[in-house]
Amino acid sequence: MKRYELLVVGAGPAGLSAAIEAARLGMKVAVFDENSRPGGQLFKQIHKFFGSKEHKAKIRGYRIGAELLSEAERLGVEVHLNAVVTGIFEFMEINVMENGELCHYKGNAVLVAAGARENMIPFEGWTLPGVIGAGAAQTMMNLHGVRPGQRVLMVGSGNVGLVVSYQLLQAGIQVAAIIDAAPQVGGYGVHASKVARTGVPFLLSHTIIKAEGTERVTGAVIAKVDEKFRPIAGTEQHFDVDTICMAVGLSPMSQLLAMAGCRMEERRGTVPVLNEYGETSVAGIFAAGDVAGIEEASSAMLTGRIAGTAIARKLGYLDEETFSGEYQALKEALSRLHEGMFSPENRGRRDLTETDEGIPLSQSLLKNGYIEKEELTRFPGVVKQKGIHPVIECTQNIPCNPCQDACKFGCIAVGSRITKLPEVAKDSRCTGCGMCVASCSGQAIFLVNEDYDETGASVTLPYEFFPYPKAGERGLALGRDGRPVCEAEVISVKSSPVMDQTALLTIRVPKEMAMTARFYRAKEG
Amino acid sequence: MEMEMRINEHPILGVIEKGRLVHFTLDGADMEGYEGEPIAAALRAAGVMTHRHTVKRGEPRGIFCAIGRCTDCVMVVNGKPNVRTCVTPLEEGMKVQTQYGKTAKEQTK
Amino acid sequence: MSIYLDRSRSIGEFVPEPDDGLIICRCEEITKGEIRQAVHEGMWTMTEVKRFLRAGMGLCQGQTCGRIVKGIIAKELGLEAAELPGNVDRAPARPIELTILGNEGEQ
Amino acid sequence: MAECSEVLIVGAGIIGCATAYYLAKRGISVTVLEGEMIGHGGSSRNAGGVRQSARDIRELPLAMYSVKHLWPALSEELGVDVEYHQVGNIRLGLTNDHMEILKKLVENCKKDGLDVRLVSGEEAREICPYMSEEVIGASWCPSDGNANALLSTLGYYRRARELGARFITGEEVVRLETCRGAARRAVTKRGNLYEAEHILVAAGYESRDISATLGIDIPLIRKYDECLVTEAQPDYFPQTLGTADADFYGHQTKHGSFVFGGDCGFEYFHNRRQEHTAVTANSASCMARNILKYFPVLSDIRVVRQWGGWLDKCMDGVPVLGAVREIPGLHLAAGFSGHGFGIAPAVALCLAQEIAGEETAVDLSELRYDRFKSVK
Repeated sequence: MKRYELLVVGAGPAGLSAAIEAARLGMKVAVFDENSRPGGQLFKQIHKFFGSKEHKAKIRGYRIGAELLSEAERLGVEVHLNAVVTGIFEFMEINVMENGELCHYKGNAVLVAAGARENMIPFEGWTLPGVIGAGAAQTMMNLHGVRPGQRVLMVGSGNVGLVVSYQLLQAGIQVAAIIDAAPQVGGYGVHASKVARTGVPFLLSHTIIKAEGTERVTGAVIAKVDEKFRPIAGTEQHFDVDTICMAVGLSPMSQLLAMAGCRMEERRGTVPVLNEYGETSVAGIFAAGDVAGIEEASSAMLTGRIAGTAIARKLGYLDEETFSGEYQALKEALSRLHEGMFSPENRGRRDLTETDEGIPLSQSLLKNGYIEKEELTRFPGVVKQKGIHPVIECTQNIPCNPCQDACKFGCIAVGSRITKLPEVAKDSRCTGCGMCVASCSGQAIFLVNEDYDETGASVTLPYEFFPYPKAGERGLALGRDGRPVCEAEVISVKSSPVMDQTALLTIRVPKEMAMTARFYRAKEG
Repeated sequence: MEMEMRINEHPILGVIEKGRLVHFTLDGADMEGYEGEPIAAALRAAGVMTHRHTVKRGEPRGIFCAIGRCTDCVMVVNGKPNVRTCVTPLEEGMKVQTQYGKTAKEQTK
Repeated sequence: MSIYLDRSRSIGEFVPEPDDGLIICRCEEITKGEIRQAVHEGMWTMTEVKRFLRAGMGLCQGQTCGRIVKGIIAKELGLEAAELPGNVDRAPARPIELTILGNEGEQ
Repeated sequence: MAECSEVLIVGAGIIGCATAYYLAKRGISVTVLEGEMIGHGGSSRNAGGVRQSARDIRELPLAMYSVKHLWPALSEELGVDVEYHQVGNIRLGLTNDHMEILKKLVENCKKDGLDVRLVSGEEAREICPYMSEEVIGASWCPSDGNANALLSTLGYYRRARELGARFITGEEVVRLETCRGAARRAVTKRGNLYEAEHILVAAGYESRDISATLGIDIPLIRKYDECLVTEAQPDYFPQTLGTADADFYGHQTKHGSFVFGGDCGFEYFHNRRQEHTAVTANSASCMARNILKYFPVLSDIRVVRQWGGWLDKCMDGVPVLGAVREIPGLHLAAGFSGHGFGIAPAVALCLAQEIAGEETAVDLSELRYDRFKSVK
């Protein structure tokens, strides 16, 4: 029997992070993943991460995946790919199907970091080809470079629905609408806004009732729902789409833990009962990441590191004192992610009306996916100033602070509590470098210069679509709702490695449109 | 008009790496795809959406989860039924068949 | 995990619903109506419904429909889904060919 | 306050459910208590063989009665397709030693008038063309067959419930008590009391601990057994398979999946720390190799599920059935030793008849509890 100190199931953010910690402390570690590429969901996540430096903020998910992988390999972690763990058995034995064999491995500890799977809701026609999970769309386009469809209806406005909608747009696919049965956008407002300003309508309190077609999806019918989520007759609306993407939540893929005899509980899916270090009721079996409760990759990395460190202590690779120091630091980093209105405790709450600072939330953001201009001025990132300056349309308490680090001139302050809304200094010494624009994971920072010339203002916005517009080109400026508001002239398109694929598109619009124009669209033809 | 389903250049990912071009057949017809990509990806790129027809109702099914969980996308590959095409890498000369119930139309038992 | 269930408790008559024809278990093509009917015939746990109808017993082993089936049974019984025990998870976590299963590496 | 009925059955396996059905049909009030759920134990953890061949002569009449009088009409009677198919049982041999074993089994059963015979390898392959050339002979019993164990158990339950039998699951019996010398009460883990004139213990291997609370010690031990199920396949062969070496058994179901069971040698010796019924790391692999020895054609077929469970192995290999003379009102049905499913209909019918004071369809006298004596 091949025996290791630690066997890790799943080479995603949690599994790799745990493996790295354990290997760093001298443990012999093997990681198994059923996919041909490691990294779990990280390689599909092409957006920049939230959080702060310690959470790898503003780095794109797939780059984090590559970093973790090379770190694991450097430390001698054995990463087995195309290796399907078929079961966890008594005495910490796992069976792995790899290379045409069923191999048995034993560990002195086992960490299950198997991630999550997508939930689905049934509706008429949901078995037709063309109805797919949002994760499926992500896999198809970001891993395999194949478009899942041409025109998509997105069902679900949580972060997955929002992020995948944006990725569909980036892949050159039309998004007909984002719908959600809930009365409010579920995900981050900034994710919603970057989709809404491209012209994608948000239809809250709407549900999918039918996928049309006989051989494949040819359309979708949605309807308004009442407060009990029942469709209201007569409110049906048809969309011409060839794809319906379902982003209605995730469930932990915790079967292996249940199979291993770990005590499970129902907490938004079946999850293992864990102690503070991620150990299950079966001594020596740990769990980390989404399999232990749905969060996101940033917390998965931390729960993975906590488990890896705790396993090292348990097996004699880390003394009590060092462990307790490292554990405290990791736990604090995790709790910094768990603050604010999107904290795990607040999940699903619809009764929050104001930010931590006591500022009333934008109701338009929650209902339409974008902020109304009139609501903006009450937020600390939005100041009126002479000359070029940042306008930060960040209005919810999201754990994130790269903007603060991005500005070398101290124009932007978040403070030590990273869920605080960013503040723009009253008399900022903004040079218009645009680093804040490129660093904002939510793409919520714009540079505005209302004194660009006699009659015009310049607006610099983050731009992640191909083809890039060309300087001098004339097109349309779109408002936050994605509707054309005026003509715009492209002044410049800047991109540099440090901006990591977020181009800075600067357009000139009439002065009075400086606080209205937030996206650019080339003229047809 | 069918849009090109392959993403040739992506604003974030740049040029997406592919294996070499290989040939395979779908129900006897010649097809092309890239070695190592899932069979399902090659089929989707070629505009094929129906992978099988179900046992009881004969209804069409295609890609659903794309990560090997749901088993909706199974087809008969090289004579073997129930192959999850979303996680099975494409190889030169593969014989892929639409699955009807438990087999391809021509029995492959 | 087991839950006290007196199978003589009245859960009312089976009343057809407009969406009874919806496929719930995609693998075995089991409808919502069939599941609801099975509950009224006494199948009060996920395992019993599964064994009676094959819902969740197909190629994917209930990975997609498990949650939905549980919700339907719970609703029919007037319980919260979380009160009902889920399906029992067993090896193999993914389908495995007999020939590979029999070909054990170093034991 | 105790809840009362005429009969109390401990265990909602196929025996408990079927006996409840035959009692309810007679208008007798019955309550069935089950610690887990309907069909939790061996009733849902077997490969569904309905076999007369290779049975101990003491239980053969129960098997033959079931096959002749009960299985054929069961689907109709219960209103549930129990997938009973009388397609024959073929028991395979690879070596001359195997053939010796088969010869003895055949002779034994012939005594009771069962049509079972030895066939050559070629004849065996005519019956089942997918078999390996390695098979040199087999025993063949055309009147044997198989059924769906899950649907049979649930079918009995469903019909019994419809007829008014009361089933309570999640209600584990921990103790039986007597009143004036007769078995009368069951106490559950939740502290509930149930009373009846007759108490039938049909709780698989747990029957031993439960009966022991009345000073009745059934000589049975538990043995761990595993099965595997494959993906649905086109029809290969319908027969129930077994081997002289007892290294695997099973059949292809109506659904198309194969259900196979088999041993790996550790069955009596698993050190199972946890009480959950998760499978072991090795049994299925061993089974897979055994299956492929006889049926290499199945190599690429995928296993989608394994399951395991405890069977109640009785000292002399046949069950303990019927009324216990020393305690009036106590009835037993335990120790089926891994071959209880096929005889369940007749066993349940006889138990119900005995409780109802009728003459039993099959004589149970050789299977009663008081048969055990020191023999060495």
